[in-house]
Amino acid sequence: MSEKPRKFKGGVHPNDSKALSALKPIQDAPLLESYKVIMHQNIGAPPELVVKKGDEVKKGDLLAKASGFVSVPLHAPTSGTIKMIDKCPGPTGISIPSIEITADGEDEWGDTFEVIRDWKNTGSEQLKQRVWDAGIVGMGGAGFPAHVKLSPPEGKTVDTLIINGAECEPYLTADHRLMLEQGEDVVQGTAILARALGLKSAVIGIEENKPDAIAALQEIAANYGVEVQPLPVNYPQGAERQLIYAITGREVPIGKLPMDVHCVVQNVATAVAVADAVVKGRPSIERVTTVTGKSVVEPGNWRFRLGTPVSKALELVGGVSEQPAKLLLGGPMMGIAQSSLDVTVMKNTSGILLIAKDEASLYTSEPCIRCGRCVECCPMNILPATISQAVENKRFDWAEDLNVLACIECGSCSYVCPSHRPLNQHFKRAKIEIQAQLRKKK
Amino acid sequence: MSATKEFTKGLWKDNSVLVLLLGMCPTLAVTSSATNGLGMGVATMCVLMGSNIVVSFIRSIVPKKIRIPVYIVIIATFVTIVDLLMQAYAPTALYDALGIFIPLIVVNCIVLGRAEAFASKNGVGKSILDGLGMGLGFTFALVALGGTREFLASGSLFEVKLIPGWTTDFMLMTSAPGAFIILGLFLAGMNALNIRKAKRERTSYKPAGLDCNSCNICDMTEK
Amino acid sequence: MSETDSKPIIQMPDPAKLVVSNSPHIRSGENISKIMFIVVGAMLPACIAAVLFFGLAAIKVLLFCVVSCVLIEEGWNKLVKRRPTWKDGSAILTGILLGMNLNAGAPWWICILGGFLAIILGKQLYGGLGSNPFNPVLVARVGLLIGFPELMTTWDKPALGIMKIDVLTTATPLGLAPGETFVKDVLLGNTGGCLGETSAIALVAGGIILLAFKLIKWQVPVAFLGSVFVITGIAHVISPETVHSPFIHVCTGGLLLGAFFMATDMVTSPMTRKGALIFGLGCGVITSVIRLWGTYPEGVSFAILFMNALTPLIDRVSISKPFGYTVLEKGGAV
Amino acid sequence: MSIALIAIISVGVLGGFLGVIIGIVAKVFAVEVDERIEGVNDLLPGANCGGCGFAGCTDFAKGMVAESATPDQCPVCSSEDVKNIADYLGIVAEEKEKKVAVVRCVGDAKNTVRSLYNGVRDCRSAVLVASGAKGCDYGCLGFGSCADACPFGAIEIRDALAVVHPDLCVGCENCVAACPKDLIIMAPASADVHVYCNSPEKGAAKRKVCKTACIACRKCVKASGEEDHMLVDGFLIRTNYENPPAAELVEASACPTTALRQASKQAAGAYEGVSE
Amino acid sequence: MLNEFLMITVGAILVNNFVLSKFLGVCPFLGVSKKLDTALGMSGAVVFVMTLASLVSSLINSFLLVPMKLEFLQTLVFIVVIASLVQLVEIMLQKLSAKLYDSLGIFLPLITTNCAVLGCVVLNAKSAPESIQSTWYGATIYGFCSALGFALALILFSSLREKLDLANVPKAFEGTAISLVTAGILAMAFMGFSGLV
Amino acid sequence: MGAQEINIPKLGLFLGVLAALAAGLLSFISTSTASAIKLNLQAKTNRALGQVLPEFDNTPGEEIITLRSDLGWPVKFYIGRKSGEIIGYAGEVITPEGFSGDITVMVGLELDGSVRTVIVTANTETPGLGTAITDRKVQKTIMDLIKGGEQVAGLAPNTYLDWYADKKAGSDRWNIVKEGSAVNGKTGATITSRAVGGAVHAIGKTCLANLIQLSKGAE
Ligand SMILES: Cc1cc2nc3c(=O)[nH]c(=O)nc-3n(C[C@H](O)[C@H](O)[C@H](O)COP(=O)(O)O)c2cc1C
Ligand SMILES: Cc1cc2nc3c(=O)[nH]c(=O)nc-3n(C[C@H](O)[C@H](O)[C@H](O)COP(=O)(O)O)c2cc1C
Ligand SMILES: Cc1cc2nc3c(=O)[nH]c(=O)nc-3n(C[C@H](O)[C@H](O)[C@H](O)COP(=O)(O)O)c2cc1C
Ligand SMILES: Cc1cc2nc3c(=O)[nH]c(=O)nc-3n(C[C@H](O)[C@H](O)[C@H](O)CO)c2cc1C
Ligand code: SF4
Ligand code: SF4
Ligand code: SF4
Ligand code: SF4
Ligand code: FES
Repeated sequence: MSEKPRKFKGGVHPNDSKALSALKPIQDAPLLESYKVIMHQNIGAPPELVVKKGDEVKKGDLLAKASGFVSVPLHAPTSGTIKMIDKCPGPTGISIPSIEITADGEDEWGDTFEVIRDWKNTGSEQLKQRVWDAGIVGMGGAGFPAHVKLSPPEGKTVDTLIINGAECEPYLTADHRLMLEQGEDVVQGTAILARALGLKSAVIGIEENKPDAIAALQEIAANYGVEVQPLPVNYPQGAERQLIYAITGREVPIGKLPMDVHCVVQNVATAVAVADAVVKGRPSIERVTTVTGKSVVEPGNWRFRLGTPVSKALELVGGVSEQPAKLLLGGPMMGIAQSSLDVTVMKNTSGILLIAKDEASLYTSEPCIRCGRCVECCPMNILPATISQAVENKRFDWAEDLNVLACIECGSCSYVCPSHRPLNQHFKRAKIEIQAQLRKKK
Repeated sequence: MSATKEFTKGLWKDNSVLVLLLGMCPTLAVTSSATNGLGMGVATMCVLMGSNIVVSFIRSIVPKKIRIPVYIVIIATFVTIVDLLMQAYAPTALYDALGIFIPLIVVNCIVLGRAEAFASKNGVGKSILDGLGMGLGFTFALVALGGTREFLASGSLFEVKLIPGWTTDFMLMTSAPGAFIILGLFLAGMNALNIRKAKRERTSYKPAGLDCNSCNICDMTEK
Repeated sequence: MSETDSKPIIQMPDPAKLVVSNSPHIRSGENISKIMFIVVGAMLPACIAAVLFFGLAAIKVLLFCVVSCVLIEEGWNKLVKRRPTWKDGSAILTGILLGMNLNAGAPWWICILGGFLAIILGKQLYGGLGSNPFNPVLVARVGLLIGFPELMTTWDKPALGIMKIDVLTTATPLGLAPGETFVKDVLLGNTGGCLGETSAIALVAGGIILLAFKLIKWQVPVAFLGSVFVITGIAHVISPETVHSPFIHVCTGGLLLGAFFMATDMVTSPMTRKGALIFGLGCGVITSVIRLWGTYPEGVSFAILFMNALTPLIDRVSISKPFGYTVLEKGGAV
Repeated sequence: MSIALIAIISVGVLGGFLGVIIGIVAKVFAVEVDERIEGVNDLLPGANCGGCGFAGCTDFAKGMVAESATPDQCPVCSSEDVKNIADYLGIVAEEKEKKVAVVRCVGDAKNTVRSLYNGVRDCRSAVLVASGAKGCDYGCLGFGSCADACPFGAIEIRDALAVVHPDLCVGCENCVAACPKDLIIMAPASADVHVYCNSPEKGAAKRKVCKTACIACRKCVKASGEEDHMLVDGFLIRTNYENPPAAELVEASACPTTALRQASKQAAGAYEGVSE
Repeated sequence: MLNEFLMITVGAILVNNFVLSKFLGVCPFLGVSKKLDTALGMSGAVVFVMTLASLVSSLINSFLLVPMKLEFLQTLVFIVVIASLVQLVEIMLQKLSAKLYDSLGIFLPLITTNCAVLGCVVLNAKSAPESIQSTWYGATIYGFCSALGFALALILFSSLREKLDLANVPKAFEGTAISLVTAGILAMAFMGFSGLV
Repeated sequence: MGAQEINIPKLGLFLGVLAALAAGLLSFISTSTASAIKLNLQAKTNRALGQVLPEFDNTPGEEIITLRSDLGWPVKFYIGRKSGEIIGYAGEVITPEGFSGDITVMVGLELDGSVRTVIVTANTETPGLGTAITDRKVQKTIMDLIKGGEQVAGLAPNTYLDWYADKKAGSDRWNIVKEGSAVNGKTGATITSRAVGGAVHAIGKTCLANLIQLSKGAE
């Protein structure tokens, strides 16, 4: 797999703005008085609550248990008392149930998992179980339960594990710092994941704009039989379909999963969480997040516990120098805009980003002038312009024919559109309407 | 419906060209001047009345299955008669200008449409009124279109120059593209009127449109 | 926390002023008026050449066209209660291109009528910028050509010098017999024709600007010019007495203007590169056919207009397979 | 005269030939076309709104003739129309109760907390972004998906709030499916008093984001006395459409947030904070 | 000879396009052009019927009507012939190819009252150049090419209309109004071919 | 109405009888209008002849001599007589050189073969371009109507056609001179101008070559 990575068609090159925080080492966020842990942090079923108001918990204790296979448990970020089980603004704008814990300041670990030192000789089932027990979800953004990806269903085989260190989103540097500072953990986690999948090797893909991380990991990787693959800089290089294509040359069919081309993709932060769970016996209760933006006083990379409110995170970076236009969870291309500072850090919060007024894309949408730029940059090679017109005219059947379901919502098309069309939003809508239609048919 | 209504509906409310969008070919082809429009309109009106009368006469004895061919034969007969009469008595210039479109009155959807939709269901008296009204409406539309095109082309009406200073003819208007465009503008005008009316009466508005159904031919030619 | 208390008060964002919107949250900074004004800029060399050869008359025609296009556009917007759109520059561009499609002796009312045909008939009836299936300027030009064949096919004689309003009529190079046309004149623009048909060098310069700014797909001009060159070349070899050399064909008669500025109008040409190639080829073939065998001395306008009509079909057939589509079809993974 | 004779004979033969062909075709194809479809279609309003559950009026006519539908399914037809169709088809028409749409929210721009939103002006799209950027998760977004869906122009967007004009609404239910917040219900036209709130949150939480929310103070319940005009549903009160209250109840209960309103007056813009 | 047929072809398809310059068959042109798929079906049916009708009526014209001096019956006879022909075609199609019948069948009745077909045969009989009038194959080729011209216009127009569906056309112009304007501009484009024959 | 009820012979009979009736009616009308149609066509020719010939009292439409021009085109000569005396000829030719099809040109000739008047009786030229050459149309304006209607007698002028008056055809065709002092051609309609000129020349030359035969009349 040392051949040159393939370039996928399309993509864009936004100004990456990573310099704001790329050189800032990861800092541990200080203990807060209280945390609000949102119940539903994974794709799939929300977990079932196992604590009630007034219960005392230790750090790492179970708060909620998995309610099915596609569901993960939730653990206490610190020791303290369950103050309230209430609603808290979720990232999508709707309030969702959350557990508020008042910290006792001790930050004392409870009975965590047994440490598996000799993971190299441990059965894959046991490793998978540990990943599940630790409540690990994909930390690259989607929040898909990691153990599910590690368990190929009957009849499907996996021959390649790819660890996604592309971090192609502008501004975000959390994965970059993680690879630099915890390279050992990254590689070890990778090797554990490979073992859980029954594989001997794995590839870590990193964009070439992070040469230091590539160098750092290459040194360690050899010891674990892991390969490091530099990738061309092109957004969305980190999207799993594009990543798989770049590294293996395989195209994931529309409507299918990486598993269908025998690949599994996990984020580097996920790998670190796996290493923590196996080697240190710790559940997933914290993550590294980049807090950045042009108006942020001191951008940086922080290790936050789950349930840290954004307002507290912003206090840590010294607040803002001017009123920003937008507050995002995630990067500028795919992140979700927030209207409240009460939202909290979750397992998949890779960045807290403040978009300044001058770079925010606050425009009225104009009619498409058919310039074709969106077509050219779409990494999925579909026709954003035509699809958006179909959606505007509520012709969802047509949008479906035009393969809107293939859209990965990378936002490249909206990024380049000179008419400032809300293409991405149209596609999101279309996908939902089409899926509703399909469900109705069934 | 009262007799006057039978007569007037064709003039405006159900105007064959502007509302029902039937008989587009002659409408477009011969309206390069008001005079031609008038000639074609009158010719069509004669056929329309003749066929309406005969169809209404024999409506009870026509076997259902072959009523369309029967109507067509009747219409073709009238068209040929009009053709021959015009050849004999109309000014040659007019006959030359209307040219091939006289025989084509046979397939003008209005004529067949009225035979099927009206004359075959109503008495002779009503059918005459219907034919007259529809025919006048058609003539009116053709003259209006022809007049507009003639005026926009050369500033004249019925070959009388209204704006003496207008020296260069704007040939686009008398050419084929002009025919389509001006008719389009006419329809838009009708739509604008209807929109205003719908707004006033707070009813729903539908743009004038021609689809397969307008001419009913599909429904008529039962298998 | 006591620690934060001692620090100076830190400013926090006001949540009430945060905007929510769908991703992406940053944009490339392109916008329509920027694009249009770059094209206007690319037109400038040709405009200057036109003014050099036709003098004040050219300025008069261009000015009439631009002003009438903008006024008519705004008048229409008022009428249908839409917000003003002249700032997006497309009406200005349409005006300039319309002027370039007329001859220097065009009377003022031709300019106004042309502006009306372009803006109302060609563009606004379809809903304005972006919705029109046909190139507005060509709708106007062809409408005028059909409407006033005589006026629109008598050309003014060029003569260096700005201060002149009177013009003599002459034939366009394509109207002359082969051999009467001189390469140097054609390159510089010292030939009869409409304003935009004159200086090949200026037009190519404009085209290069457009290509450099990536505003047009190179496939269109290359396929357009290439196919005209090849077809007229073959005809020239077969019959050099009646057919101009392909070089003359490419450099005259608005072909360069059409290939760089009008066939490339993105609104009315195919979106994909494959489609653009087909589009350019079609334009070239039709132009050559009309030039060699048709009535009109010039086929560029008709060719582009015809291909505009074909654009939806081309768009349909030139869709490429989405990423991951082929694999699915092969049934590789079910 | 020989020409005439030839003409008559040849054309007569041709005509006869055609007649025979048609006869054969008719036999071969023999498709049963029910005339009544056309007849019923003529009696329908032709609005093609789909309120009957069919793809359009013609489709519905087919359905009625095939007896898989009944005339009263058409929401647009007046009871007289329904009767005409029933008579034409020789069936007994059922009386149907006319229903009109009610948007259960009166949180317009002035009375609710909302964030700035930049995106597609359509409720079903807006709801994908921060759930529509409205403080209340349950309230009307005011981008008018319902108004777009209404073929009768019965919904007006006023101050970022959908307002139904009961006199224009024919009860086709198109708007119900269009609203991403499931705000619209169909209530009997005879009921004029509705609780214009749909948030099940606690009163205090609602007040934080909306001045016109129902805070479940139960004044209206008390004002209806013995009668069960109003039903309590958690932190929300609903009109009991089985036994709807008279218009006076609005006055009598003096709803502190004006969530209790009369549909007719609401349409006319008669309530506080609602400008013309 | 070859040259002459080339002329007929180009002339009938591009220069004297049936719909766009001769105004024949405008109703189906406007009526069945909402969707490209239906336009394709209609085109197929028209090409088929027009070719056949030209052949048959040219035979009848030159072997029956002209020798017997019955030219005044042309209109009557032609329309009857077309009507029978369409019916015959329908029977045969259904017997011979169910698939073809499914795609073209519904359009056949429409064609009976289509000006284009009658116009074509009347033109053939009355005002076409000698070469077409006098020979059955000339007439057939003319009919076929005219129908192709109709088909070309119809297909182009329907694809344009599909595009118009997405445009934000002023309300008064929605529907047939803007379609007619579009047809007008399409006719302008076709005028460029004038003089090719 | 099921398929069973269809009575094929009856359908055939009905339509057959109807068609036969129609045919009968048409034959009747056709025969009875035949003479009127002929008259109408004749009147058309006479009107044209009346425009190019001096006042005559015969029916020139019935006295025709067809000759061939040196290009091989058939030229029809109508003989105009007054009280039996030949007073002029009208030559008619159909030229295929028109811009878009045939042009029928009629020329009134003096007894010595010089051109009297030229008219174009049929053409399909481009309106506004070609027809500028061919049409002699009186353009009434609203002013004329208002002023009241003394009709201008005689032919409407057409500079291009009137140019030929009093000229005699030489051995060469007339050259087309555009917008010069000798106006017989029009910029933008060179082809039409040339075709008309050629036709006039062909008629004039044929007339000159056959003056003797023509002077004998058609008898
Ligand atoms: C447009 C797009 C860009 C993405 N960029 C990244 C990225 O830069 N880094 C990353 O780890 N995941 C990225 N992802 C998510 C990956 O597709 C994939 O879900 C993830 O790497 C899986 O790992 P996880 O389950 O451990 O998160 C991106 C996804 C999309 C659709
Ligand atoms: C928009 C517009 C269109 C016009 N169209 C024509 C036309 O088509 N033909 C014409 O002779 N005059 C037209 N005119 C009229 C001119 O004002 C005026 O008649 C002309 O300049 C004088 O003609 P002449 O001097 O060439 O005889 C038009 C005027 C305007 C404003
Ligand atoms: C649409 C159109 C129609 C034309 N119609 C004629 C016509 O009817 N008669 C004619 O002689 N030339 C006509 N021409 C012009 C010829 O093509 C040719 O250019 C002209 O006769 C010779 O040009 P000149 O007279 O300027 O030398 C027409 C041109 C066009 C573009
Ligand atoms: C490269 C380029 C070429 C253009 N060419 C034309 C043109 O030929 N005619 C025109 O009216 N507008 C042209 N425009 C402007 C704009 O696209 C046009 O007004 C739209 O067609 C109106 O909807 C052009 C724009 C660009 C960017
Ligand atoms: S958001 Fe969807 S359509 Fe747009 S570029 Fe990305 S994949 Fe393509
Ligand atoms: S980038 Fe925007 S304007 Fe250009 S084609 Fe795509 S949607 Fe249309
Ligand atoms: S308001 Fe709703 S129910 Fe009433 S007519 Fe409109 S869409 Fe139908
Ligand atoms: S009622 Fe629903 S659909 Fe209507 S405007 Fe409000 S949120 Fe949108
Ligand atoms: S009138 Fe020609 S097709 Fe209808």
